Amino acid sequence: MDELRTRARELLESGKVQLVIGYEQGSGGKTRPAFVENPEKTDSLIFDSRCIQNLAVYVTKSEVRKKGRPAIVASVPVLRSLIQLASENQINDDTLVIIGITPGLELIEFKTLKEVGSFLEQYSLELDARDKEMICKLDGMEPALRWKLWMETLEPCFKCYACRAACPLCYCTRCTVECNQPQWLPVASHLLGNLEWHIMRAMHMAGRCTDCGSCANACPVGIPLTLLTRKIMLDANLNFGQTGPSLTSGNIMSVFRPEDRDNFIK
Amino acid sequence: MAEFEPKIVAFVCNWCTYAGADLTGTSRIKYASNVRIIRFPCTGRIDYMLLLKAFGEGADGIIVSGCHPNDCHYTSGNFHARRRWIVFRSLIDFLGIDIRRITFSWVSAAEGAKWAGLVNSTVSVIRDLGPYDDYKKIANFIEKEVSHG
Amino acid sequence: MENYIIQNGSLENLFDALVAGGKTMIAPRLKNGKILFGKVESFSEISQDFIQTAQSAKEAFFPRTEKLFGYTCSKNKIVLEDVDPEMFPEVILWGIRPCDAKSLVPLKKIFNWDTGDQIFNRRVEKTTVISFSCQQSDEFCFCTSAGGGPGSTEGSDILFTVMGTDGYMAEVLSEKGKQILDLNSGLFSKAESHTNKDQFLAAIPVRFSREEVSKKLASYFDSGIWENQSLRCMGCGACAFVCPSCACFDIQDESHGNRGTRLRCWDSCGFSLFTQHTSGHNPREKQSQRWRQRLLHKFAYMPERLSVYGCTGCGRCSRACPVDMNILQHLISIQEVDHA
Amino acid sequence: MARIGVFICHCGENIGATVDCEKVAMAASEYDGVAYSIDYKYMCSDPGQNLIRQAIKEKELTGVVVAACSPRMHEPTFRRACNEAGLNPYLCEMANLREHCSWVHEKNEATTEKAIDLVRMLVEKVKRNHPLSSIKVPVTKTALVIGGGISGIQASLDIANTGHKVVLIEREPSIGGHMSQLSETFPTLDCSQCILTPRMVEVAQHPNITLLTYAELESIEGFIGNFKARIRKKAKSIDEKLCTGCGLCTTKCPNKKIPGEFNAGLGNRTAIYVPFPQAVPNKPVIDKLNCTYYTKGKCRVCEKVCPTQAIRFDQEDEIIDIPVGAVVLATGFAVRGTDFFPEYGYGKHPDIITGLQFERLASASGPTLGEIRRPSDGKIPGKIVFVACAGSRDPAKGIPYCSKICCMYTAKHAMLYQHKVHDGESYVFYMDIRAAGRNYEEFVRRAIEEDGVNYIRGRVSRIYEKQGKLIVKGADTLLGGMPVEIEADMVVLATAGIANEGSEVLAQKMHVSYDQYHFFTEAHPKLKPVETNTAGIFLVGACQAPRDIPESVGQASGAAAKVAALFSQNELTREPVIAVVNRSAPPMYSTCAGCFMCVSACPYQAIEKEELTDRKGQLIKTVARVNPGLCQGCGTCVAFCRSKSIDIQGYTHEQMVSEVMALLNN
Repeated sequence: MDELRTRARELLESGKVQLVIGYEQGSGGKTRPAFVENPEKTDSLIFDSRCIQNLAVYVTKSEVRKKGRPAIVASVPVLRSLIQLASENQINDDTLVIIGITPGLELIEFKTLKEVGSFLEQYSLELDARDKEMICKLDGMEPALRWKLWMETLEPCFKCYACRAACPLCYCTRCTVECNQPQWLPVASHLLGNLEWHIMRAMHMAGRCTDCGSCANACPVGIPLTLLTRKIMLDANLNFGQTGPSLTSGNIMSVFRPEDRDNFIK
Repeated sequence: MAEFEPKIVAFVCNWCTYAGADLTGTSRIKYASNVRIIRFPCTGRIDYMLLLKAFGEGADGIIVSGCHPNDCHYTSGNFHARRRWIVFRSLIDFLGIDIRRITFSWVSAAEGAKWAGLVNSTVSVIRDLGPYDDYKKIANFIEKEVSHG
Repeated sequence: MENYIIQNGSLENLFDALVAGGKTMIAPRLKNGKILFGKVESFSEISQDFIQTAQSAKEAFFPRTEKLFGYTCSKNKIVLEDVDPEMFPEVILWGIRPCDAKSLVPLKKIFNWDTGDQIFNRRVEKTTVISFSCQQSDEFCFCTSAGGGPGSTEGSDILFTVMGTDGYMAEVLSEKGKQILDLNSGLFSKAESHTNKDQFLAAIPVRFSREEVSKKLASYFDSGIWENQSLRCMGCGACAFVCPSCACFDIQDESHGNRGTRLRCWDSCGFSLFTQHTSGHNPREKQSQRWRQRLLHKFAYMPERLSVYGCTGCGRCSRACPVDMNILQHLISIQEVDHA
Repeated sequence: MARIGVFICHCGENIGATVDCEKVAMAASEYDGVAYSIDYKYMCSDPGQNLIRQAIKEKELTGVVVAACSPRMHEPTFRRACNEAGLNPYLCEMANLREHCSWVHEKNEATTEKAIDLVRMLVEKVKRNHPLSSIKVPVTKTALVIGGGISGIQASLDIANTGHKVVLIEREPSIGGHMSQLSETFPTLDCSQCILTPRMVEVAQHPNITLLTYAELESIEGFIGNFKARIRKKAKSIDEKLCTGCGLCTTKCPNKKIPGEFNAGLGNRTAIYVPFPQAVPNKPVIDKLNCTYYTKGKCRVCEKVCPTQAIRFDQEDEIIDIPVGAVVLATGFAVRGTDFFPEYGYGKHPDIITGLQFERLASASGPTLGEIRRPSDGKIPGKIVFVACAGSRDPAKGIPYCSKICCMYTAKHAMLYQHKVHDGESYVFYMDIRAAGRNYEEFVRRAIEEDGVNYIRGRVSRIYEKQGKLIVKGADTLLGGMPVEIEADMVVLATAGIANEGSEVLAQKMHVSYDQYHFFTEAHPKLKPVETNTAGIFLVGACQAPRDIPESVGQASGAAAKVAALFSQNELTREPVIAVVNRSAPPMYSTCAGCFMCVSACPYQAIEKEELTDRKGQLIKTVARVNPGLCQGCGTCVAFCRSKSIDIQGYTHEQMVSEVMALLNN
């Protein structure tokens, strides 16, 4: 912890960054994102297993960017998001300084995002076992029953879009839900609107989602959003041999192989 | 009550399936009149959200068709489309949407007879499945009284 | 109004009697791992042991999606079709907390400050609020600072307070409450005059003075505090949507060919789109401005214009916030430090 | 407010007999926004078109729906009619009532209902159409030809002869390519150099051709009509203006033992060299990797002997940018080496050679001056075995394709050997003889029947050396797989034709697709054999697949015709059905978030990055831009874009959604 604070202070004092995005003690026994601009105030920074909010969400926000160059406290899930953001042209080596945190809570320095990429190679994406089991269970159900279950599950969604806001990869300047010519999705939250929103969100995450789980954590009404993104990941693995996003083989939705599965096409 | 007449929307590409359906006409091959064709430049242009729109607006069945692999007028639009459909189809199936109601197909400009057969078989499948009430119910949710959870 | 006692075991009988009477029962129950309001059929479905529900009860009066009217267009002609409020169900809102019940006060003012909102008012009229006072609280609760309390009766038709094994004290607070009492008089007995619920209520200290906060806010419009407080805010609508007294809405038409429905849908001042103009200009382009609006609306504009505060201190927004935008902490900070 | 005109065509009986056209017109007149609706016997006839033109003017129509035959039939007709009446042609749409309705359904209520639906759907679409104008792109009338083999030479000459400028680049010091290495050519046995060298000279002297040898493409950007090619002119280390090509330097160069590329390694060359006597240009270059001065810092013999002081050791590579309007790729192919075959001794035996090496042995300009002498000891081989399909048609070797030219040149080789060594014995192991071409079959028969070449149908399993002989073990499948063993003096492997090393890198630079063997891929295997999927870039010759000379030349002329057609106009006119990334007012500027994932979805590399800047030139954001010159209008990016920031003109989101809505809600 001291190391983290020292590093943050150094970075601020040296003028390399104007802002450190990290975590501080929050309420309810939880931690919360913190923004430290003053080197004297780095003592509020902490890092432990409770720090699950994906801070990568802030690096694309104009309010945060206006503050200057940030340093970001980044555990593995955050690093994954940063890499994906870099591959989507949203950040580059100049955008930020990364204060990496290993799963063993050690501080690790990265000079470039490329280094982050190679660091991450040792941590393959392991999908949550309970979600995997649930997906299996749902897959085994009668479609009609599955439909009923999902309709009940999606019913509480009131479209607060916390899932979208919490996702580092939902950085679009204008979300499709905000298009009204044509109105792609109903603005209202009712079953059709909710269903379409969640299908579209999952589709937009296809091949991009780094499985940080922030969407589901953010949902105030407990919708198991990761079931959808993980289902796509399992499918992607089955069909295209890749679970998460890949820097080398491209986004699963914007590349193809001539030998892709054809057996459902008449 | 009159027999259920399925509403079927076909999303087809201009160069293969639309031309194939033209050939069906030129060859005077008769098929069921339940289908309405919407012309796209390429299957790669077909947005999956349009499929949801179609169900949301009351379609009972959907046909999506374009050029066979390697035949795409734009080289690879159909390959991209196929990728998209692999992911989309599985996702909506996972959510319980009845994917038997969506027929994906490759119909070339030379396959007039195949187009007629495809429409007829789709119509007969949808006729057996009946109207897509599950979806219509949620689509018309707001038409009725808003219920509390 | 008078106070009554109902035995612990009789509560279920009362519930069953109300269901049998054909009322729609909306109560807290477990769904998606959260305690949310919804239609319940049996007493056992109702969640009992919770501090606060994740979702507020305002949907009973102000559904997230409300049909205002329908329309059919033909060439050069539009036919409107009104909603018939008489079709609304008779609802009993069971098991809500006093802070939720109290939210009816600001809601009623918001929907009636100029022209009375028929649909809202009819829903309120058709709803009977049976609330339960609080025996527990958490660090997010601040009803006592928001003009209420764990046993506050405002907005309730009947307020139950559990008195350990001695049953529930029932405060019958309105005509609607009295009707229920009358129809089920066998289940109630008169409380003795010295019965006092206070000892059974959660202890929730007063943390700030809303009047003082309100006064200070008047000079805070251009303060840097808003950005400091909201830098972590991600701009979702969770706070507004779980809030019992947030009442902003958007009007939307959903059309299918030549038919359509005009809807009232929840909206949130936290969304950047909330104030965006067609031109692309946005008078509240930054999240800090939107956060400022949220606090000023509740603690300055509403008291000024409607003589009511837009916050009942339920603490839901703080619990729901994915990044711990704790409204209580922020309000205390506004009161304690000079940010002008 | 839309004022749409709806015109229902009976097409005589074709539609009219099945669909109640009057009823369709009536129904259409009830639609919101329809100002005029009428049915008529033949809309495509002059009076029919007049009806449309008149209505546009009189009813002030803002859009037109013609419900008739397939738009693939008459869309241009009706759009032209609209244009003539002053209505933008892209405000006209067609509903297909004939091919998609009357011809395929029975005459009944449902068919008329369908016709009504189709019309409504197009009315809703056309309400959302925008006036479009065709896209004009200027054309730079210079062609870049990459590769100076026979294909590149032919293409350059043909284009230059139409009066347009050509820049021909060749990475070797001389043009000529593989053809210049060949001895005689099948099926006529005329001397390859005799027919080629006049063409090479013609290239060098043509006023419209700029020849850049020892030059390679660095990069290319731009689009059809407007490419910018960056070319690296490798340092030749001589001043070409001063050099007279006397050749003194090449005779004096002390470094004489460098295996020569021209002789396929069978002869040597010096470090300063002219690849072959007839080279064009006939001026030497210094091979820096093998020059003693460049490697060890001492020597400079050539500099001393040069009578015109033309040697320039300090010369550096030169980079030049050339604007061109079209590119012809003619980079040719390579042949698999003998070292690829473990069963034939990994190429370690000097007397197991490739067909190309045999060409050099048989060539009068070759290391043996045309005598067939084996490389190991210079003896004339008494028995030669030719192995066809060495690597080709062999999935196990990774080359399932047929190299196409081997059957013919193997027959030629055997024939040449028999002509030169009268008492020699030759054997050809083959899988099938593929001699499809004019006089090809006859040529092979001649080899067998007149020249006595022994053809054995079967594969060679092993070749090894035994007491100075090469033992070739194979099987004769025509004799039931009977084992065959031949003691040969020399073995010639018709090794597979393969893509040039690094061809995929070039393809990526050019944004041309390539197959799994790294051969370049044409836009359409049948109908666009010389086009690529990048407009303005053409393919000729063996860079696409192994080809013989006549095919390469034919293709080169074909591509030249395509280039000439392109250059015949000052501007290119294209259908405006293209994708567009939106731009909007500040502070948004564009809803594009700049993720550039559309780039990999585009089959045409038409999406580029555009930096939006403010008035002071400060970067606001980087967004996608679709290059209208490159976009072909497939719309794959449109469906892919998550924020719906790309739309395609003529098939916009609004149009497509409104069609769905109109179809289903009535």
